[in-house]
Amino acid sequence: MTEDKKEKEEERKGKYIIEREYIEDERIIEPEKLDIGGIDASGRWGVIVLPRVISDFDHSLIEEVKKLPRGKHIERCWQCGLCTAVCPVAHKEPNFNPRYFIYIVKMGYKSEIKKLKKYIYLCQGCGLCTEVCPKHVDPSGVMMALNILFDKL
Amino acid sequence: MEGNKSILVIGAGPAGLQASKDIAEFGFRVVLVEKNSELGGAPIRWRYHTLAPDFVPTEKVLGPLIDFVKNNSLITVYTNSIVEGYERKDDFFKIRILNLRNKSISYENVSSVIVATGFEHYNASVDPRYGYGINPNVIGINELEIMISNGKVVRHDGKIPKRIGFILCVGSRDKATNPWCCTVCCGVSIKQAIEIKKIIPDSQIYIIYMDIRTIGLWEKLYWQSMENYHINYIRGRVGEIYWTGEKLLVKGEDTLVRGPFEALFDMIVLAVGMEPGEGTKQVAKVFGLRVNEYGFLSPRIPNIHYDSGKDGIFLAGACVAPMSVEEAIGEGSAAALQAIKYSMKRDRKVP
Amino acid sequence: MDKTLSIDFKEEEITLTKEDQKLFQKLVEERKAKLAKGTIEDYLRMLDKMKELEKKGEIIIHHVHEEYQPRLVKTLSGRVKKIPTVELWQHKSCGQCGHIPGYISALYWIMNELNIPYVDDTNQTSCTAWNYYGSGTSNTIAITAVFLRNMHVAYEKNAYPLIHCGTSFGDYKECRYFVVMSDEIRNKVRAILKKIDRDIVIPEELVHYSEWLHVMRYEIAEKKKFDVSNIKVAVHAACHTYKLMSEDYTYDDNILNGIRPAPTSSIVLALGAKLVDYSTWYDCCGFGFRHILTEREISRSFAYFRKIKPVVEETQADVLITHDTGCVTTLDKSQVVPLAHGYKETIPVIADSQFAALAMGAHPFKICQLHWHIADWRNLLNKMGIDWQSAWEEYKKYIEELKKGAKPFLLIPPPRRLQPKIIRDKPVVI
Amino acid sequence: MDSKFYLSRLNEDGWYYGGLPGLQWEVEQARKQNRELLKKIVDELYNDERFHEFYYACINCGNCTSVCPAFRFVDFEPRIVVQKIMHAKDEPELLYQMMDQYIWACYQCYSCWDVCPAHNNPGGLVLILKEIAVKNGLDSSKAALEPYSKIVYKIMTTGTQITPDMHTTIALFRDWGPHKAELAKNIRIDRKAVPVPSMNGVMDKSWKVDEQTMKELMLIHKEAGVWDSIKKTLKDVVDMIEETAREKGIKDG
Repeated sequence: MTEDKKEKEEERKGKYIIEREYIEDERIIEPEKLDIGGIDASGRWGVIVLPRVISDFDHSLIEEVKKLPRGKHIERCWQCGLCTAVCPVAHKEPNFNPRYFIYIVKMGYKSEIKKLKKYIYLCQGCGLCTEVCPKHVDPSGVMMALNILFDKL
Repeated sequence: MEGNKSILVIGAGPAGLQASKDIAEFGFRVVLVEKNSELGGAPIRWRYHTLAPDFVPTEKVLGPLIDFVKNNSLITVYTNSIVEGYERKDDFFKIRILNLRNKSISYENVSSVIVATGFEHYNASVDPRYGYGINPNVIGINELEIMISNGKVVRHDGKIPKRIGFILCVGSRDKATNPWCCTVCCGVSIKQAIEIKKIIPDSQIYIIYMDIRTIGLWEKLYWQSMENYHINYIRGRVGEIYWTGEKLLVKGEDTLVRGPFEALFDMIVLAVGMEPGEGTKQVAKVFGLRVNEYGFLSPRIPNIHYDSGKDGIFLAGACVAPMSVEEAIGEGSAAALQAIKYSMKRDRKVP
Repeated sequence: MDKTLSIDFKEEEITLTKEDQKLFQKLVEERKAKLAKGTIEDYLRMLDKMKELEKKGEIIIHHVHEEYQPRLVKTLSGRVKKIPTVELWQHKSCGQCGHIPGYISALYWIMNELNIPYVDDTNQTSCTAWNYYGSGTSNTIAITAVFLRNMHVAYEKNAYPLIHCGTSFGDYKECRYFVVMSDEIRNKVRAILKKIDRDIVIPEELVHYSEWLHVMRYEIAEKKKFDVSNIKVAVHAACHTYKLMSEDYTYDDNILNGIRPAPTSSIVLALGAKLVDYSTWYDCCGFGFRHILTEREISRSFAYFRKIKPVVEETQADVLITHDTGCVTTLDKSQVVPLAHGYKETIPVIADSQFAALAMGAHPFKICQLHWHIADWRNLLNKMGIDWQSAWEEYKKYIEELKKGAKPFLLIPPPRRLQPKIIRDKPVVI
Repeated sequence: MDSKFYLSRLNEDGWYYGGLPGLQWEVEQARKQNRELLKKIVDELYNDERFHEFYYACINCGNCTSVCPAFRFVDFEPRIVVQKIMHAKDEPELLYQMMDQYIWACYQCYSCWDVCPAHNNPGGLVLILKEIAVKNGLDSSKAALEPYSKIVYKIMTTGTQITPDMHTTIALFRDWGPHKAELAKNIRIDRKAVPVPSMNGVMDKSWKVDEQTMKELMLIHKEAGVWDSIKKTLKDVVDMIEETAREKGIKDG
């Protein structure tokens, strides 16, 4: 993971911000050209950062998952983390986190989904999570459902 | 009709003892039947050192009850015995008591019955994740309580553990095992964590939890554990405990701070929850009492615990629902009053 | 004794405000005020210990005695706080004097109008808390020693310190708390102060200038020349004044139900303007100490999207008033880039002393120095009925005279009635 | 996957964190640091005289994060700061994860201190961590303070920060737009028009500060050990400060 971070380093937007790793790229708006009444404020001087405040919860995603065959019980999840605890993939690639996938789908955080959707294919379908899930959410099935859903996003 | 002057109490746990004391003090004769050899139920069987939330020694709470029941002439105690069967006469019960040791049968006539058969700890060996019974140093909070009473917490090889982890909700809140919350294992685990910290001051103690449910006045345990005793809390679950030969590799997820984690622990304590004991099932069969889908005795109205729905039979304590010692004692008194009222009414003294 | 149990039910009449949802907000916040939250009880314990230290002779307390003609206000926990009104030692702010001098010149002008004697001291250093909070390049000992040095200078001149900047006010509350509660810090600080021939003098009350405006609001309202009843004002309270050591700031039961800080809102109401409420009243202005200097994109985005935009969208207020250097500078200067990006909302941002001075008829430029502010204040002055065009011409003419070497007009403080305690003829040899 | 693989991943304290989704960066960064530095940082934090006033207990209620201004724009949570500090004594690596970027996101506005049910002060804890980062000369404090060094110099020697003489060109704060162009042109004369006696016409400072006052200010910072504590991060600034102090007659040592 750190290799591709290096060569992205140079032309990365907002690299001068100290806490850069905690701001999504699409929220930094850096104009090439910005003229304020004759003063050239292009580049860093003209940057604004959009807020990440979520003003409304979007439940459309979870309705879609519930329609898919193995996504029926996604609403039972209480975020206890057992699925990720037993998941062999999660302990190797922490960006693949079944609990977190279910969470961002339930909350409808599209920006998080866009950021992490490329890891969903890592699910091996081993079913360990479904075996231990205390609420019988069948996370393994939900992961398959999310595979379908994330393609459409 | 000497029968209507005595009451049967099944189970000598906190509820049963309190019921027997109240009935005897009221002047009625008590027949106390206890499956094990000593009185006191789970707190004494597992030698609870102190009781949450104020670390009151169990001895101070149950000791007087046990002494009173042992020395009071009105109370006949049958230990190592169970109620094998009964016949319902017109206004009293003919109880058949079987002594498990010498298989002798004895009969008692009583006017009413109080069932206080209590709970059993969940047997964690059923759940393969924790390796309870296979991995050394994976113990239950009941076994830990014995160690704390001895004032010495040690590993299987006798050494002092440095990093100790408590895993809450073992066997509880899980559709595969017991889908209910045992109400006390958070408070008890935190109490034990504080007691360990007193015994081993430089130990590192972690409590791995889903929700901390220290209800009511027990909340001060939670705050005290962080403010004065520096107990660490990880919000998440444990997927696997692996014995590496000298330490326990615990794999889990910290949903708030660390993400998926693995850590070496010297000792893991499983907060095993409460489930209906063997005694409760046996008595339910004998008296034909209704049992809910979880296996607990089901009162006629769920919110009124003492009323079993059968005439003259009353319920008390953890056989109805998971509860703490203080609640069980309270329910013991409640059931005693109902049994006395019922017995006196049979005697036409009370209109 | 068979005294029948008499329970008298006092029918507690509940007056429902017309907007019901405000009721929920009110109940939630009422509980907040009563809850002994944050450091309230610790702060009260510190005040008691301060008095003990004085009895033991370890420290000197600069009391708000009668010559300062104190007025009483209530703090968050209901403690009575004495606010001195005369003979004030002006503790200036490094930000305001550098960026927006109008804030302090308006305050001095008001004091001259009300004939309040004060000291504009050049032997005053800033609190250096911008370093302490912004970059971590300071420590408790240094900050507390600077605090006590300034307080000792005020004590020598027998004038009571009036702190202009919200950050200094919050920082000094924190320093006082630690110097009283921690013997180790107190001894270290005393050793340093001995080196510059000073001792530990702790003010009995730490007073922010907005609290002075709060207690003097009716005298100010009497001298009002312009009618501001049609001006809609939104108020932003600076974080460090009422969130840092939250107990020690002025709260008034009939100003915003005694739940929110009273100062700046009270003078706006006293002047007769309409106080409007907005959803992000509790938010910071985005100053960030470090961000305003070296990461301006974060400060400007926060100030605009969390303060300017909500205020204009929700209330269409004519002016945003606050009582701290950092807030006025951040909120005022952060509107330029977002406007260039195409956002529409803008609102003038001035200090409460400037608004009061304007209403009292002070010159918008010579005294209130509005030309240092960027956000467009022209229609505010039009709405107040102030002819700013001719005032601008006067200022231009005054500038030309200054260029030709004319003597600048200065606000001379009214003569003092109290004599200084100690006069240093020669400075301390370091 | 035999046990050797799992064990090899653990750090010396016997811990391995995967990191929350998308936040593996801070975990990798912390793993690279040497152990002594991590332990030193934790000790300095726990022994700070303010620590026991700022930290009591944390029940993860999230009150602080709900009022935190930085949380609205950056994935920074005061709750995480307290959580990691809570566990830092037993796991020093956790604390270091914040030292690189996380703590610098805080606005130090103390809204969190105002609402915490446990009387914690996450903002104050962040402040102590910033001081420790500067004292230990961490790369993050060097990067954060590099554009700041002129201000640190001015505050330490005169007590002021951005002063009017810095506005005479458009360079500083060009994002003020046309107002800045106007200001740069006639700031000198505008400062003469400020009616406050102690500020009138002053350019190099916010107001006329007596020489003696500045000497006392510098002595206080020297005696309080501030110069030594920032030497590792701002070496050249400290040299300039010491040189100015010598000019003003403050003896060394």
